[in-house]
Amino acid sequence: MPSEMVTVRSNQEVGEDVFEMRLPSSVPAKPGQFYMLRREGSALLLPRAISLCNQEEDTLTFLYKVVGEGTAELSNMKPGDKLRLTGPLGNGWPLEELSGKRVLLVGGGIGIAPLLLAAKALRQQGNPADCCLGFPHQPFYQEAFQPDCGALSIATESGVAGHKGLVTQLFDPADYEIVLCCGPTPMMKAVVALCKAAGTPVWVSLENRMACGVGACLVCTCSDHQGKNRRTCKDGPIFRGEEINFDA
Amino acid sequence: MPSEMVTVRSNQEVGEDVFEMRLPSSVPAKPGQFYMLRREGSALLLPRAISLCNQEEDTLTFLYKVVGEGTAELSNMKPGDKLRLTGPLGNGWPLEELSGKRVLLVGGGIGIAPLLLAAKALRQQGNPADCCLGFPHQPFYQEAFQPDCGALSIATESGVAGHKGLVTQLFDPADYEIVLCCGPTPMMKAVVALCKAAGTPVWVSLENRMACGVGACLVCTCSDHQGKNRRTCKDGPIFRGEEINFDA
Amino acid sequence: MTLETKLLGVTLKNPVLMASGTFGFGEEYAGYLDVSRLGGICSKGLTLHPREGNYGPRMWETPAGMLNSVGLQNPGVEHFIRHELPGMRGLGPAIIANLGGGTIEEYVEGARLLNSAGIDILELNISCPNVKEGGANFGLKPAIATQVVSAVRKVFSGPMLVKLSPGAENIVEMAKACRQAGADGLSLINTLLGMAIDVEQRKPVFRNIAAGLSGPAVRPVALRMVYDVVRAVDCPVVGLGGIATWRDAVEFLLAGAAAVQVGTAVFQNPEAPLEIIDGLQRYMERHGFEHISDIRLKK
Amino acid sequence: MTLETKLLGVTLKNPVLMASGTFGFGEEYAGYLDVSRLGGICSKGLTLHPREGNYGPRMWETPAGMLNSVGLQNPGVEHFIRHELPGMRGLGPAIIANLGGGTIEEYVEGARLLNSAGIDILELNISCPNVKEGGANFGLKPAIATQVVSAVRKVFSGPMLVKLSPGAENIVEMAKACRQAGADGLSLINTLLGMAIDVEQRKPVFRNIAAGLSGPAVRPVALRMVYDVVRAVDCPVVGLGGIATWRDAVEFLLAGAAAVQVGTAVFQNPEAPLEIIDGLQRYMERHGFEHISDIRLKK
Ligand SMILES: Cc1cc2nc3c(=O)[nH]c(=O)nc-3n(C[C@H](O)[C@H](O)[C@H](O)COP(=O)(O)OP(=O)(O)OC[C@H]3O[C@@H](n4cnc5c(N)ncnc54)[C@H](O)[C@@H]3O)c2cc1C
Ligand SMILES: Cc1cc2nc3c(=O)[nH]c(=O)nc-3n(C[C@H](O)[C@H](O)[C@H](O)COP(=O)(O)OP(=O)(O)OC[C@H]3O[C@@H](n4cnc5c(N)ncnc54)[C@H](O)[C@@H]3O)c2cc1C
Ligand SMILES: Cc1cc2nc3c(=O)[nH]c(=O)nc-3n(C[C@H](O)[C@H](O)[C@H](O)COP(=O)(O)O)c2cc1C
Ligand SMILES: Cc1cc2nc3c(=O)[nH]c(=O)nc-3n(C[C@H](O)[C@H](O)[C@H](O)COP(=O)(O)O)c2cc1C
Ligand code: FES
Ligand code: FES
Repeated sequence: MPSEMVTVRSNQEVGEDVFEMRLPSSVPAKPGQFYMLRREGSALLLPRAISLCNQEEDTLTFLYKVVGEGTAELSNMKPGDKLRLTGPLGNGWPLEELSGKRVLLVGGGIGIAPLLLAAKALRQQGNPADCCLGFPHQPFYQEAFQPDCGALSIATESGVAGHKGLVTQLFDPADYEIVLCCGPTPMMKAVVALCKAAGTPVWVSLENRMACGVGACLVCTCSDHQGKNRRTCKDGPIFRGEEINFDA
Repeated sequence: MPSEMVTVRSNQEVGEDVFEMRLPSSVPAKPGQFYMLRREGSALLLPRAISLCNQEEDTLTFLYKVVGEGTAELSNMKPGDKLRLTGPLGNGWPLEELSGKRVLLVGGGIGIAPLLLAAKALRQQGNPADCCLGFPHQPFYQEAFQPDCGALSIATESGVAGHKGLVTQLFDPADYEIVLCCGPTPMMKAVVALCKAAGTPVWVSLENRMACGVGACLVCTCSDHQGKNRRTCKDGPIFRGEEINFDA
Repeated sequence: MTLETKLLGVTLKNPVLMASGTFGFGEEYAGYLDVSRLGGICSKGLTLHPREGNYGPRMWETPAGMLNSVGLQNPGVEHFIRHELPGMRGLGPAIIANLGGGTIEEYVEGARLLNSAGIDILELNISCPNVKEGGANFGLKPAIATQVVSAVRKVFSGPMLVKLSPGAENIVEMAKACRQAGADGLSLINTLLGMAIDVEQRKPVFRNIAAGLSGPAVRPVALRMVYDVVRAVDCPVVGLGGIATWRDAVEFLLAGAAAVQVGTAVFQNPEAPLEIIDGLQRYMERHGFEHISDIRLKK
Repeated sequence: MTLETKLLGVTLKNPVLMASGTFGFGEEYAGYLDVSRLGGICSKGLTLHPREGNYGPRMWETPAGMLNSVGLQNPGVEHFIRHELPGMRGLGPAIIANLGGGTIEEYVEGARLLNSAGIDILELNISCPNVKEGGANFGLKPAIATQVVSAVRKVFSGPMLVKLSPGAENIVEMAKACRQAGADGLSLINTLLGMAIDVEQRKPVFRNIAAGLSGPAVRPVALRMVYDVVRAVDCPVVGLGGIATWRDAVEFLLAGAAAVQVGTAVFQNPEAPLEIIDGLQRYMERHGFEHISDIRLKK
């Protein structure tokens, strides 16, 4: 069932304010899809959208950052606690378009989460992607990427690890045939601009406040350059970067 | 501080839908007083009123029955979880009036909770009270009363233990100089009627929906026979049974 | 014992309908609950012409509620009839088309098209900004609301609900006026007007400043209005506003509602509508009720 | 940087006041928070004569809110002046006497007594059932509300707030009318009208059927009304309705409120008012605001 009460398997801090939660599920999902999570008896009305970070057999792994009340509530959950899990939702990365191409994955902060399964899928196709991950300070979860990437480079703004600076300084999009990107909006804007200049197609995973997550309520729309609305939850969350008007 | 965040020490089921929760506190309380409890980040607006059942050194013990969402939320709490504890509140049993008297404690169901500390106080004064406890079915917590009572009798409606029938069939109020009673309203009404007939003074611990718990909001009023309002939280929860109009 | 009931002559499997704007055109949710079990579905609010809706943020969470500023984004009545309605029809539940507009003419044209489209019920949403009157809501004053209702009544011959705004100056007067202007039934409430300010960015969250409040937070207000309206008019009333559990639905049925709608609650739990139907059934069994209308408070 | 501010000429330590009916006469809460740190305290709603209030259940919890039907239980104005006011005075915060009534004469007599009693501010609660008009609320129509306000204005010479009901047919028109009738400032909102039905007992919870809804649930509605009223009148506005955290208080100050009141939130957390004061201080420091009035949205 794509909406059910499930029991938390594990939930632990893996970086500063960053948690990894494992939940059971037997429904197969595509890399880049997301789920809506809501604690049983939550004090909050709406579930929270979290991207699938990993899927092994019957276990889903989510990586999330505590930014407000909802994610704080999730972070307080203990094994055995119950939550409502709805999904998988959204379109997922365009894996069919990637086969045989030179692919670069660019992740910023918690935005690295939806990239891991893309890396795994490409590695399985025998076509591992290069991977550039940027963090404000201490990196996290990069060890999970290591085995599934080609070249892995790290940037940190504070300089505690890898290149001191922004992730956009780590790569030249002209070296790749396609780029997949997820991170804070300013970073995605910058990556899209670089790729556009280099003529390299780029796909981004967007975030937007959501209610239904299934395309019914129209609160999560973003705009393309023609001013047409796109539902982040249903038509996305993954869009061609060139199409999206980040300033709408 | 009489309103503070505290950490659950233990919380376990001790009977069917009956839980015992232990919380830290160093503020001394009187037998018959109560506290307001609210889980940190609760989905519910208001705290729940729960009588103090036991107090040892710096540990408060509460005995509560799951009847709705709020008590269900409490029952799901685990050691280490936080809740806001406000109290002690209310007047407490009139211990000064009991000294040297033949005292009977009458408890029904979860209403036995506030009687335990009265039993202990009387035992310490060298004047142990007799105790009659009634339950619909399986008794609970009666072993906690055993060491601190004179005669202890049990009634169960289903007959699984003790006398098969109502607690009111266990005693004659004429044998006592004072009766303390807590239980469901119909039971307290019956006990008050028996005591009145026998001319034995009786004190009851009342329950009423509460918001502030400190006497400020006036939502918890009960009526005396003159139609005057009494605040259950502040003027009570313990009243002379003869004074209260149970049918108001 | 049966949950089956009639609303304005239309047979419903049960009295649980999905509220407009929260359930799209029904198919969006098809993978997440058994949509065929629902009593009915109100379409996303339609207007004669397609609309892109409002710019900027469209949603903000509030205690036990949410504010929305979708702004009637919809494909237009013709597109609906051609492309969405056939799919909706195939789902099973009764189809209620929710119609809004910016001018009376727009309402009338939309209703005329829907009149022969094969919908079960028309739900006229009068909580829309009146373009000609500087954006004031059609649903505030009876004099303006009745103009819309009676104009639409002339061109729409099927069963018609008028959906009331809780912002009406006097909800009971509004209900009576709409009934007299030709409504076969009334549904209420639409969203309450609310707003939010982002305290760190220091500006109102929504470009339009105000937005519509829905969810469990509004339920006590909705229930009071339904209770009052039921007692003032002689037509079926559909109750909604914050219904999330079967208990909530029963409150509205006790107040005298002929049916209920579930909106915001489906976001927190896609299975909520089915849990409500199941709970209602158990409630009726427990209390020995034969028909939905037996639930209603006596006296 | 200072939290000190003036309201109708009265100096407040900070703009956080306790709402009428939720804080008794201040002394009840004295053991549970440091009451002396508050900006001010609104007394329980007073009437000329003592009242026992409503019979039957007086409270029902709702999602993020509560319904109350206390019904103005209070010891009467004279008793207040003699017995409660001296204790209240000793607490430190500014004293706002909240006055209700069932007739205009009752309001006027009560206000006359309070005029020389040494209170800091009078808060006129016009959301009271009008005994002569079959119980219809004084606060719904400007024509009736202004009768009360101008009659009281004649006998009360100190600073006077008029507290508005969210049930007013048009809150902005009501605000303008009360201002013109002599209010020095306005406070809003009082409780929204709501109701609840006990689904197992199958009857309305409250004897009066309707009851007053308060708490975080109503905040988006209250904020919108405060925002609109601030922009329509030229006097200080005190904002309240569901304020539970410093963020909530800041929303109202950004909307243009001169001060805020905290009501229902104190029930869930007696320390909430002090946490709000502390949070407000940190907010002002973070944003470099000197005075409370600097917080207000520009433009
Ligand atoms: C498709 C999608 C995938 C996501 N994947 C992840 C992930 O894998 N890991 C992760 O840490 N975060 C992810 N997010 C972001 C995550 O949903 C937000 O951080 C979270 O909703 C914040 O909730 P809060 O209550 O802690 O914050 P608050 O700011 O208190 O939330 C208030 C409201 O705003 C919404 N909101 C706040 N920030 C965001 C945001 N960035 N995106 C969407 N809604 C927001 C909340 O859902 C809530 O309704 C994803 C978002 C989307 C839309
Ligand atoms: C002074 C006092 C002492 C109490 N001591 C104990 C105790 O030691 N152990 C115990 O198990 N229970 C005790 N109770 C009863 C306990 O407060 C209620 O069972 C509890 O509030 C029910 O909350 P709920 O959310 O589970 O139920 P719901 O029925 O969902 O509650 C809905 C609302 O009604 C109120 N409410 C419901 N039942 C009662 C009730 N019986 N009394 C007061 N408010 C009620 C709740 O607080 C809440 O606001 C006491 C009550 C009072 C007033
Ligand atoms: C996102 C959203 C969009 C809505 N769009 C419409 C609409 O187009 N037409 C309409 O009549 N009501 C619309 N509504 C109002 C709902 O149908 C309903 O009246 C309201 O939300 C109260 O019910 P609820 O609390 O169960 O959601 C919308 C509500 C929401 C939350
Ligand atoms: C139990 C209770 C009693 C109240 N009594 C009064 C009153 O006597 N006079 C008055 O003007 N407002 C009264 N109110 C309304 C509050 O002052 C306030 O306007 C309302 O509760 C909204 O604020 P809140 O959501 O912060 O509680 C009362 C509210 C509650 C909850
Ligand atoms: S969240 Fe409802 S349409 Fe995207
Ligand atoms: S609960 Fe507020 S006075 Fe008793």
